[in-house]
Amino acid sequence: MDIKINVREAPGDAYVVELSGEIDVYTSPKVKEAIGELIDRGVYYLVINLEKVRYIDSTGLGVLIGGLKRVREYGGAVNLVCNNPQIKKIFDITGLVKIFGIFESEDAALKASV
Amino acid sequence: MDIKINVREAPGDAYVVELSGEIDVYTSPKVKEAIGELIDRGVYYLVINLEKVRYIDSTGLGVLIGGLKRVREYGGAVNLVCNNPQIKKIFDITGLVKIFGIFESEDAALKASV
Amino acid sequence: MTQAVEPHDLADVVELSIPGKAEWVAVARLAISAVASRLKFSIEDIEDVRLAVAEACTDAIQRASGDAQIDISCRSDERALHVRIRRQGTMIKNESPESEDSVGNLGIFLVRALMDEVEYSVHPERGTDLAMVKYVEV
Amino acid sequence: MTQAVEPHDLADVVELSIPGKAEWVAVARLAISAVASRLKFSIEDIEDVRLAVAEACTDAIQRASGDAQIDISCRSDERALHVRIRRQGTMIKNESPESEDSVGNLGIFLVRALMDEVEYSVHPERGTDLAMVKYVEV
Ligand SMILES: Nc1ncnc2c1ncn2[C@@H]1O[C@H](COP(=O)(O)OP(=O)(O)O)[C@@H](O)[C@H]1O
Ligand SMILES: Nc1ncnc2c1ncn2[C@@H]1O[C@H](COP(=O)(O)OP(=O)(O)O)[C@@H](O)[C@H]1O
Repeated sequence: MDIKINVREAPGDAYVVELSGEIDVYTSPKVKEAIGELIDRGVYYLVINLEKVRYIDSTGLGVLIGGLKRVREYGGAVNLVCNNPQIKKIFDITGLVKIFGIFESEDAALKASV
Repeated sequence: MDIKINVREAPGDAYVVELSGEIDVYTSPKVKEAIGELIDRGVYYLVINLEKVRYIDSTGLGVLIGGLKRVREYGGAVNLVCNNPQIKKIFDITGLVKIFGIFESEDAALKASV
Repeated sequence: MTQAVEPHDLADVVELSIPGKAEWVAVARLAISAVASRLKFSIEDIEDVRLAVAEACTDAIQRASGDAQIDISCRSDERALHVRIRRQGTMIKNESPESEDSVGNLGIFLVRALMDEVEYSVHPERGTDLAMVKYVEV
Repeated sequence: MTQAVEPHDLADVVELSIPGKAEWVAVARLAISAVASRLKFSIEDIEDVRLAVAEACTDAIQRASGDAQIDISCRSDERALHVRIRRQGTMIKNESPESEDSVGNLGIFLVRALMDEVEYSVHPERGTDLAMVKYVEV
């Protein structure tokens, strides 16, 4: 019923934010804070790994959109790693699939970030 | 939210009733029926495998006790296979640990049935 | 409430009331998943209902001020699950929900996409009221 | 209700009402697990509360006739979870619950063993009423 956030530096200028658990109205402020801290430190290439996320709601999507808006001001990018069909479906329905890069593996997402 | 019941013949006169899922007020009548059918057919040595049971309540315990009472009339036995600490705890609290044979593996339960 | 969203008379009723706070939405999510599992929904449909109910709760928390409870009522029979989510309270922003183009609207957008029928109203003093239906595929 | 089982005034309240039918007990079980998970209970304590609430529902179904709902009310704060399970209806057997030595009693026996405080009453015409408390270990 909670979220785990693991931030790690990747080759290049990118950072990986690995999330596990459920991203909802209760937990998404913690995700927002973690992403915000990275951007404040000047990290504009983010790979957000959702492989271990079982659930995401509109507040979670909002946090991802907010992060994307901020890094874009600096020419950065947010790439997502996602395999879960229910979560992919939500990116489809909302049209967010067109504004995020969505990849099957962290490697692919990192390659696209460089 | 349901129960799966798998009945198989074992070496000797014993039968194994393998249960998986949750045994509660809704599903225990199905377990009672399966055990009852075996006893009606003259099977008095039963190994009830609870390894895949995640949950059991008093109605489930009642079904096991009822089965034991019936086979004892014919000099039979009911041996249980159980590793789950929460389920073991319930057999402890209720004192049922003293009236059932409770074993760590199906093999051990079958050996004790012969 | 139109005729279409009216549930069956002999339907089973489950009612849940949770505090109007973010940390309790997970309880509604688990409870509605359990209710939906009792119907012959596919796993995908159960996940749709779970998200829709969670979005309705989130919307109710974000829109209405005060500490009123969120009341969720479910009526189900073999053909459909009706869920109504209500929360009393004065609206935080006094504007029609459909007029916003912020991310805040994404929640109700998702509810409309995931459920078969949706009726949604926000009243400046009376709070939020969302009724929705998901039909069991035959 | 003695002083001891009285919940805290500022406690969060969750209320659940399910049909008084065997197939709905699983919904109560999942909902109470979710509520208990919000407190600082160990996994073992959560499973104790889950079984106790399920036993209370089972008892209410088996004792009271009719199709009344089962009403579950939970009040929780950081120190304890109070749960009260009630069902209206005429008793199927008109006897005191404590006087039976059948397996039927095992359910309430388990509730008493798993929870820290329990008050239980069965009224011939008014139905069952079980209030219980589990304290968070500090
Ligand atoms: N889940 C639901 N979906 C659609 N309509 C509902 C649902 N629950 C209740 N209703 C309808 O809403 C109205 C009032 O419902 P009810 O739950 O009894 O609320 P209240 O007790 O506050 O009046 C009734 O017309 C009922 O049929
Ligand atoms: N979970 C609980 N555990 C212990 N006492 C409770 C619990 N819920 C309610 N009570 C007590 O029971 C009484 C009535 O509770 P309430 O839920 O408001 O029922 P009602 O609305 O039917 O009167 C109050 O004294 C309240 O403090």
